[in-house]
Amino acid sequence: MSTKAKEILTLALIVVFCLVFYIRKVSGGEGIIFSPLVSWLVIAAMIISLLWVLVLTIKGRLISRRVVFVYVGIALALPLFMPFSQKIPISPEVQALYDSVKTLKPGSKVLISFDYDPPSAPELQPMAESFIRLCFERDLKVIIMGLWPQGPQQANMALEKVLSDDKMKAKNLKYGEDYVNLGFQTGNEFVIQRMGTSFESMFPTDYRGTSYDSLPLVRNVKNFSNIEYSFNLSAGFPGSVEWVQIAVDRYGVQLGLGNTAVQAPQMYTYLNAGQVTGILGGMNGGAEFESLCHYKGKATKYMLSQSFSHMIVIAFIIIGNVAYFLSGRKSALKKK
Amino acid sequence: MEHFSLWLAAFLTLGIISFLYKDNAWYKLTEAIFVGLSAGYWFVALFWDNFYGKFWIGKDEHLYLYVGAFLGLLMLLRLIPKIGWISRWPLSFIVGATSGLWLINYFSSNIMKQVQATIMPLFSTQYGAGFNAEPATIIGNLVIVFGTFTGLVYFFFSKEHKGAFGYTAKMGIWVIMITFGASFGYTVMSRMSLFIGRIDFLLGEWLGMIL
Amino acid sequence: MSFKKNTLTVTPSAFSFSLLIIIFMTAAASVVSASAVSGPAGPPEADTVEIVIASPTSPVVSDFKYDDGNSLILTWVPSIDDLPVGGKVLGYHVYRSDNGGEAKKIAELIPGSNYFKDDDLYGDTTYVYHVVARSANSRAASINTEAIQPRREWVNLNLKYLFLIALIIAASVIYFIETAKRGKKLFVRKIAGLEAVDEAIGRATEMGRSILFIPGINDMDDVQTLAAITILGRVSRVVADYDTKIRMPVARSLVMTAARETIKASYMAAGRPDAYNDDMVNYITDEQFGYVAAVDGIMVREKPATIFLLGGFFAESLILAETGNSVGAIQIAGTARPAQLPFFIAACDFTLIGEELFAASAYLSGEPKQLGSLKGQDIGKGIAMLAILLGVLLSTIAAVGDTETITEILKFITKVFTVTN
Amino acid sequence: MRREIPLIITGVVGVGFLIQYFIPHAPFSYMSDWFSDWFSIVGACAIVLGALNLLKISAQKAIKRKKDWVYSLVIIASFLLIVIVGLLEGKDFRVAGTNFDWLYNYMYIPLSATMFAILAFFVASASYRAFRARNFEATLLLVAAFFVMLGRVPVGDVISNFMPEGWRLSNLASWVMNYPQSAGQRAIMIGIGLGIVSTSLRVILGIERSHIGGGK
Repeated sequence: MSTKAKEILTLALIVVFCLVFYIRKVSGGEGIIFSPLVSWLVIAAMIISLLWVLVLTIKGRLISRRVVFVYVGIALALPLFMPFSQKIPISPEVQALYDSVKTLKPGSKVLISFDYDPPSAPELQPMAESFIRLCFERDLKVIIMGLWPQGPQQANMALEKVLSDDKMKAKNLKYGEDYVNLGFQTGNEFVIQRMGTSFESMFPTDYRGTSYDSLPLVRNVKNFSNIEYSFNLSAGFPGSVEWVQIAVDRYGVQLGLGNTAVQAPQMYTYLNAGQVTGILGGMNGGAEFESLCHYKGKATKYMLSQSFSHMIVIAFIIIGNVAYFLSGRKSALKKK
Repeated sequence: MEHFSLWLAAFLTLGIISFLYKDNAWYKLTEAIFVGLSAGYWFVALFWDNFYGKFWIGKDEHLYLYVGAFLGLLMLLRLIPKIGWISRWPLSFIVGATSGLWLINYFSSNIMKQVQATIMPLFSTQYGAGFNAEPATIIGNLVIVFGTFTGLVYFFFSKEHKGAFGYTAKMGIWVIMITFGASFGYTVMSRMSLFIGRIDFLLGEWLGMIL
Repeated sequence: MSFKKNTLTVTPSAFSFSLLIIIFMTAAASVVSASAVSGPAGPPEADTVEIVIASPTSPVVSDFKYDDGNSLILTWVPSIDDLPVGGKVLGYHVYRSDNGGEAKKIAELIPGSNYFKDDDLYGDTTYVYHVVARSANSRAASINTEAIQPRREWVNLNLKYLFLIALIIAASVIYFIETAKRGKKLFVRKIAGLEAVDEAIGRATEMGRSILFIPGINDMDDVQTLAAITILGRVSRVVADYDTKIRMPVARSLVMTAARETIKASYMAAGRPDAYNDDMVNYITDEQFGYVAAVDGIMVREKPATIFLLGGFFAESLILAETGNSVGAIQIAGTARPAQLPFFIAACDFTLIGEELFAASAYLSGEPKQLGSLKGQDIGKGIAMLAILLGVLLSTIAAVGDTETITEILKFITKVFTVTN
Repeated sequence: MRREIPLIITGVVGVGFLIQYFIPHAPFSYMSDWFSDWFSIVGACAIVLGALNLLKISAQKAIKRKKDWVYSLVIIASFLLIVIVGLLEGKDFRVAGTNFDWLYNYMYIPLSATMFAILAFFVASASYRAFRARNFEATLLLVAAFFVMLGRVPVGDVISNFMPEGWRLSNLASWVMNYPQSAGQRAIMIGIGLGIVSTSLRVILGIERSHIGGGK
């Protein structure tokens, strides 16, 4: 069979697969969960095939990029169907953040800045949800804003999720009194700087167009000195660095960070220098925070896939090194 | 419409993923849609957020905004080839302002702040994320001080990396390599979670396979 | 290639590997996870009987130093009934009267507060403050402060040390530039990534393929983009001489304009203005990943021989570098974003780490005055290194034996490097 | 003159923005705010240049029937589609439920999120290819990555469960992040700071002038 024919066949198979499952979903089909036996079998199959790849490599046949891609895809997708759960150890920086929120007195105002967009949501959305939940549980007032255009939309999604919980419904939280969403403002780090003098000048109205003055929660909030704590969910620029440099360094705000895992390493310098109270780094940080808050959210659920994919990457690093040493240092460098 | 929306989103998602296999017509189509759509998105966003939101609304109250509009206008003179060179003026304005602003900002946050943060007793208990003053802390503090020091030696331009200086520079690059390794390790995690999000869409939201 | 020989080659690395594990393990041995600190209890519950509380005392208002005359700082001693646990005070209200007018509430603060910074004031107005402590059902007001007008200052003296050190570094940069102008030869060490630039361009010329120059995705308001554009100036000069094809897709319109000016100037300098064409630089989209999708497409379709990735990069760094690698291009990368450097190190042939990116244009130009500025940077590094060593040494001594002079010196050093606004 | 005026503008503006940092008095205290607004407005004007360039190049390709010209038409069509919808929508174009919002949710998000997400695959292939113990430096990079990767997921502690509390992989990862990692970051950050200071100075002094079509 020619490559072209194979490609068309694969494509057709994918289309059929999607159609079948879509029809199944539309007609009310439930989600799928593997039984523990099947899960173990899948894991065993993966390990065996990896060993096979190792054997191939030792025999001198290097695998191509595409094979690596297939493994990554499988390692990420299949664990979502497995029924296992894992114990999550808490790192000190996450504990520190949780503690700093816990010391806030009820009624304290917490400013949450949503500085990310949908592509980074898988990592940051779970943090946003559990952080807002924690604030509401401890009767803290939540003020939301965004330096990224799509941030406030993400905030609304998180709020909706949290407020749909029965425990939260019982609290009867009111928009404008217990939480507000001030929306997005252009100007990157300059927004933070100007908020140092006046929130209102940057956010004359909230997300819905209500004027700042008619929102009871923020009416008396002039600038950072009326905020007891702030939390920044950040996926890049503008984000945590700017918040630390301006809000913390210039206005002495207490700041906690929720970062994508890529950004997190850079933030440790700020943690060490005492500029931030704690850091949630990546999905793992989110999962740790969820377990501190005694809540099983998406981060916890995704962690299995995360662990699997790490193992796959590590396995391929080992295979790569085996190939490298066996084929002689110099020549391996030239191969892909 | 809901069915169409979901299938459209899935079609575009899979189109991008198909690039992993090889460059193909599906990817080219999604790429073209993406380029046109995103350029248009920014056009609209900059128009409403910046031009309308910043300039048009605020122009009566804040006269200084006219300076921005003037610079923008000079920029647009590029469209007329004969006097296009005038656009260098707003450009040099921006370059000058950027240099002036960032010179001091980076000086204060990247140099002064970092030096200040490194000055501490070797057995500082307050150092680190709430760790205790144990041998590990002292070793850690030593690592920080000498790591920063040797790292800076590596960046020295005016001396060849030879002799004792060379060894110090070498240690510097070791520390930098550990930094990069740790960063990379951390990032592997971040990147993996992004795709989990897309799988959640494809297999969960779209095909309803995930609980 | 015998198996034995290979096992032998493994040993040094394996040895260092295990040695490292031992070092790391020992060091981590006593890293004890921080224990949870439990917060103070919530507020006391309200009672029906009136709760009598003492008022806050000694309110003092003073000018907030070194501002534009728009802030005052108010301090007071909290009420003696304001206790962390079981205190009766529920918070403080700050009142202010402008120009002798009626006192209005301007802020609500949580228990334990003892200061308030009032911003957005006017220099020509006189202000008087008082603070009210509040329990569940009663209030206790402090006396009024003295009347005060905020003052505006012309120079921020808090920044005097910052200014001084900045001045020393700037002066040494300028000094070395001047020295170089007068013809003194300055030595600058080799930077591997930059040594390779000519070779990389030559390779593209030989292969008859193009050079792809990616200036990052930041706009002209980022110094990294400036650095990339200045490097482009040198690269395009060589390109013009060799008559190689250069392709530069960009993500920002302003960068497009600047890059065109730069390349055009290089072609003019090379004496071949006719060979220049505006289409060498084209705008794609401001959107990060839309840009990446298009650049990836260009890479796999045009198969450039050499790719420069210089400037401000974010997550796209690895997508670009891996795709570039897969088409077999020589890649020279550089960025000042520490988070992205590891990817470039992993996927590119040469990487300019942080400061090297900024040094690149000076280095490539080979002009003595440009090289002089690199010397100035080294002075800055020297100051930083000296301060760190001295500071750590002194603070360690001060922590052991409490000697007064050392503590004083230490205080001074810390003050010099502390930036307050 | 065409050379000198831009150089003078750069120098004067640069020095102006440099000293504003030290002067709290008006109008200097407003300068950085002003610049941010001006830059926003110039950016909004400049995108017209960019958009026209994109349209021009795509149109040229389509008219000349170059290879893959159909896709150029797609670029033009999708650009016009979202621009027309967005401009008709008015300033609240982002509000949920608008047509613009639909384009954003079902086309823009899947595209950008997926492009971002394929990084997962590139990260794996880059690790496979590049993480080889080629020399001591590469080995260090590999080892640090290894510890952090394992230490940051629960599996790491399962593997190192035989170690006493405080010695496990997650503690190790924390230690690496807090100490050697911080040290390296700090050195890099200080270096970058100096690089920016020196580059900015060269620009302000007019020694570096290629960005405005400089040369000697």
